[in-house]
Amino acid sequence: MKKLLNDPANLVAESLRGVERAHPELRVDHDQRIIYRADAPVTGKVGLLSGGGSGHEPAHAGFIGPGMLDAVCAGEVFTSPVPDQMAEATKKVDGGAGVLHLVWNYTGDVMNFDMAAELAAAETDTAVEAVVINDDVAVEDSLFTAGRRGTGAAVPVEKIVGAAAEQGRSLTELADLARRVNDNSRSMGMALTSCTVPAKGSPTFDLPENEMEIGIGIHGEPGRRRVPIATAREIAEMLVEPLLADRDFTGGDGVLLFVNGMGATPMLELHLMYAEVAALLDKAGVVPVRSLVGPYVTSLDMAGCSVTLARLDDDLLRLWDAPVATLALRWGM
Amino acid sequence: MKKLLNDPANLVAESLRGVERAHPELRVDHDQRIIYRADAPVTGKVGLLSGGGSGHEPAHAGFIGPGMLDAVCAGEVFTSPVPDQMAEATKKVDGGAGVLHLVWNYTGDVMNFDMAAELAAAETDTAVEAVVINDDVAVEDSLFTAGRRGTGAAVPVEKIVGAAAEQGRSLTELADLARRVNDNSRSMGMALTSCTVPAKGSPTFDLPENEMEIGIGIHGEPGRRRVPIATAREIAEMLVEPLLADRDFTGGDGVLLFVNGMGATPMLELHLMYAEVAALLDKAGVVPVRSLVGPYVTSLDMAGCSVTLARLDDDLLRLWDAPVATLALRWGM
Amino acid sequence: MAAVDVDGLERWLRLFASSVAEQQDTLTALDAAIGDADHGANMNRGMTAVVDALAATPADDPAALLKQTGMVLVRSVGGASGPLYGTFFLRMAPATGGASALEPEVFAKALRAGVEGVVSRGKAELGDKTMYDALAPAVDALDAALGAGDPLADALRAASAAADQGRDATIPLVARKGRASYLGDRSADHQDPGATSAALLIAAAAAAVAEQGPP
Amino acid sequence: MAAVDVDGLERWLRLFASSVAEQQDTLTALDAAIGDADHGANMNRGMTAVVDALAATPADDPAALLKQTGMVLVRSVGGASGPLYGTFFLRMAPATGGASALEPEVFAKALRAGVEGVVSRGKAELGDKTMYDALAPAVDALDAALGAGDPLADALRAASAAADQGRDATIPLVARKGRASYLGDRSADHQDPGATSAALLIAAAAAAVAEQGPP
Ligand SMILES: Nc1ncnc2c1ncn2[C@@H]1O[C@H](COP(=O)(O)OP(=O)(O)O)[C@@H](O)[C@H]1O
Ligand SMILES: Nc1ncnc2c1ncn2[C@@H]1O[C@H](COP(=O)(O)OP(=O)(O)O)[C@@H](O)[C@H]1O
Ligand SMILES: [Mg+2]
Ligand SMILES: [Mg+2]
Ligand SMILES: [Mg+2]
Ligand SMILES: [Mg+2]
Repeated sequence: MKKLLNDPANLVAESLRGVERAHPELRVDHDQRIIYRADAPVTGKVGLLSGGGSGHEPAHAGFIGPGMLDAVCAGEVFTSPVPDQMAEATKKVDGGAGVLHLVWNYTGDVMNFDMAAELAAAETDTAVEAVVINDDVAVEDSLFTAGRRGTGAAVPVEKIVGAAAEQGRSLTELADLARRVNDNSRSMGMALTSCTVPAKGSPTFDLPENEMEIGIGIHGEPGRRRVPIATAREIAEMLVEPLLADRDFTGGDGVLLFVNGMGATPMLELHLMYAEVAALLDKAGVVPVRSLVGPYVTSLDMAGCSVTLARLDDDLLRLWDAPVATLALRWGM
Repeated sequence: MKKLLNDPANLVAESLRGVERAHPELRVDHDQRIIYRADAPVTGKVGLLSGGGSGHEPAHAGFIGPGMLDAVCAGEVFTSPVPDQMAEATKKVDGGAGVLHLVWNYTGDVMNFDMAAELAAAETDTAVEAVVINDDVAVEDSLFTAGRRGTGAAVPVEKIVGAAAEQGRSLTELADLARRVNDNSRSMGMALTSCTVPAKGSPTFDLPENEMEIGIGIHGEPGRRRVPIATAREIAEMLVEPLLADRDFTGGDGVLLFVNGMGATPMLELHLMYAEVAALLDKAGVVPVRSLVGPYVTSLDMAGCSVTLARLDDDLLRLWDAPVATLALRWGM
Repeated sequence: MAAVDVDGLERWLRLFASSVAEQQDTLTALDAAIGDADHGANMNRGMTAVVDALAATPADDPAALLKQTGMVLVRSVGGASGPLYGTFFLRMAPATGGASALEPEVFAKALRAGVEGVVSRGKAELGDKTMYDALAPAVDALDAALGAGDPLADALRAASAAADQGRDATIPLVARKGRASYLGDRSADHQDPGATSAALLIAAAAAAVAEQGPP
Repeated sequence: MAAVDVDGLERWLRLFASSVAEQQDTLTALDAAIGDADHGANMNRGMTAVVDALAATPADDPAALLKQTGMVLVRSVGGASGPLYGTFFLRMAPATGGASALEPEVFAKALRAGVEGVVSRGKAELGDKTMYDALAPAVDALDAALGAGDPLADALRAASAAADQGRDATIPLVARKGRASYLGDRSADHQDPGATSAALLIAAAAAAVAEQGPP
């Protein structure tokens, strides 16, 4: 294993020291591993809280700031944070208008956020709502399973809800909005290589030089199938086809086309993938009106990419375009 | 080789298709491989041109936009672009106040930019000046060699000169300013793994699991020495010590501390490195007043990092803080 | 037949902690195959914290000890296993009825309450390829053996054998809960990591009570 | 002894192009060791473009052909080798004095002008571990052999042998120019990629004139 660290056991804690020092607009509670806006809580604004395992940087801390999240909880690498963290963070961002938990759909995250909400309800009278983000079409959606993973859709959900929260919308409105953006979004990912979890010290799965995984998760979970390595054009088809099969993205509204890097894939390749995906959308009559290209929801040092489509009506488009100032997304301020 | 592409020979061309589609604020001349501001030339403003080989994304195209560069030329992977491109780009960004070439110090880039300036002088009466960026202390500075490489310092040079250009400063003033920022900056890098140049299809150098390279360049050039793998703390020392030995960064002014990822190193590790480097600066009496952490000047899929220090007096600090709207650096607008 | 007192419960937890430490790499390797390669680290972090808490804040009675253990797991583990193992112990606590030593039937009732806690938290059904597939047959076997008049030590040995069987039976299953469910059919032919740690939990209980010996 | 006309120059360029294509991987491997692993791709891209231009826009006289070749290389190669090889041919052109067939002394003079162009562009000195280390001994050997009355074919063979020696002599050197200079002492014990392609250039000239045969 080749990584810039001192001891895998301290990686997250020591990385948070760097986040704190490098970014004075953020605060870090090292005890509870909460990263939050320096100006939290914002009085009268609904507090937006997310988080999850570490190893997906810039998610989650890179999405904190005016126009997006108020705080996130950081777990160990690929391990959901714990209820105490979330309950404490809920207090930190409670500006009197309630707190919305934006939960990426993983069994661990959902259960821990559930327990946090129970704790918060027992300890304070803060109104808490939770919305689960589940956009990954690689996984079949079913009542009898853990359901779809939350992946790339978190970016438009958190950005758009963040903008709406700044406008002063209510907790219920924001929860509805989060569900709407989530419903409007679908993602699908692939890996050329496995990631290496520092505590394990070797790749999670072995992928021969001539094979790749289609339908992977963002925690080094192997994909739905392993296939021979293919060209970017063919890979784009393998990702776009299931997205369009799962939801209609044609019609009046345009889409956000988000080509996400898994961590070790250069921007040179991601832009090439963007062109391939956009060409397929052209053929399908789907119109990308906004773009995002880069490593936003990563899986440590995995090589690969995912594609997220999010349908944006006029309201959502305006909220996407609204000013935001986070480490990962910044414009208009 | 595992990469998202169709044919290595078309990688750069096809990636530029994606850049063009994803970013309407940029224009691409595919024939000449020039990426430029949609509103170029800006009348009355000195045009700022840079560029170099591809494979360093987001450098160079990620630095185009209001408050930074007007255009860049893209070469093949790790190969300087050619004089025709630069001469044509010079015309494209000539708003009547002259054009400044910001040249990263590599033999190929310098010679090609030289020939471009000769071409431009022969064909037009545009005033052209060139400033060479050479900040890499891994390389000894000498009149008898190719001199120091241009690496991370390009980010503060291009950002600060970009801000000054928006203020309407003259070509000569901007060239002086570029030299001043360059003189104020030093960088040093290391690699945990080699990159793989697509046209070659295998790693440029072999690095055993227990070794790393110190003093690498950004084109997969091996470093000055190969040493056993070490902790982040020890690596920070190996990078910071030569920076501080080469130039005094103590005293009244603070510094920009820029921890750059080489492409495949996760933000989790870069933030940890930031903390380690900052701790060493504390001991040395050097005060980081601004920070930049992330993959900005990459070397394809190389794992590793570099550290750049740039001394910022009040004037430079104001220019660093001025609004900028590029793909890679954006704030204030 | 002796009842299980605070010392017995401590012995159980320490034995579980040491087998988790020993098997950490195995648990992680199982999780790498159908999950995210952290189950060993998760369980080890949690049980290390549990053992640390035993020393730091000794509990007076079984209920307090079980509650503390559950809280520590919830606070230190995260992921899916944190809330599940945490809830397991948190739900055991009230089922002890405040006794200072748990008679076999009470211990069995508490274990069943714990397992029901896992179900109410995680909504797993039998055959979903989770820790529940090891826990459910274990508490069934325990009740059956106690009902047949076996002493607790023997009954827990039977429970442990049943847990092992339940764990092994996860191998051919296609996962319907947890991270392994994302793999669809590819989750078959792999042993579930949580069922594996759960079998260690029951084995540790059997060993703890066996050590205690006859009264 | 025949002079070198447009056909002879074309033969030279085509032979050089095919040996570059053949040796592309070797050139890149040499560049990987002390540079950035693109010299083979660079030279092959350039010489492919040169050969394409031969067909697309046939030149009437040596000067035009050499100028066109230089322009194509400058436009298509980039990196260090583009301006250097480009300048080499661009500077050869005027040194032909507009002749439609270059007498041996004129060809030698033109080659020397090309080499001087490389120096004026790249500022290399002998022993800097660059293409100049192969080119300089080649033009010296050529002049010496022609001065001794050897026919051009023989003189170019001697030049080629000298270029090969110069290329081999780069192996122990510590680079002072180009990308290899960044390596400091670690650049020693490696053959310079540019000197290697330059030796192919001179070898191609020798082969092209030898093929031409006696008048
Ligand atoms: N809904 C559930 N009910 C019961 N057990 C579950 C459930 N989801 C997951 N598990 C168990 O948790 C184990 C994985 O735990 P762990 O790897 O620590 O957490 P994570 O999946 O969050 O990384 C699985 O092997 C499975 O036995
Ligand atoms: N200043 C110079 N003068 C002469 N030759 C040089 C000089 N710099 C580099 N070279 C030659 O160029 C070769 C490298 O060419 P190439 O790999 O194509 O370009 P780059 O170094 O830009 O990647 C070196 O092996 C060396 O022979
Ligand atoms: Mg996990
Ligand atoms: Mg090169
Ligand atoms: Mg796991
Ligand atoms: Mg090279």
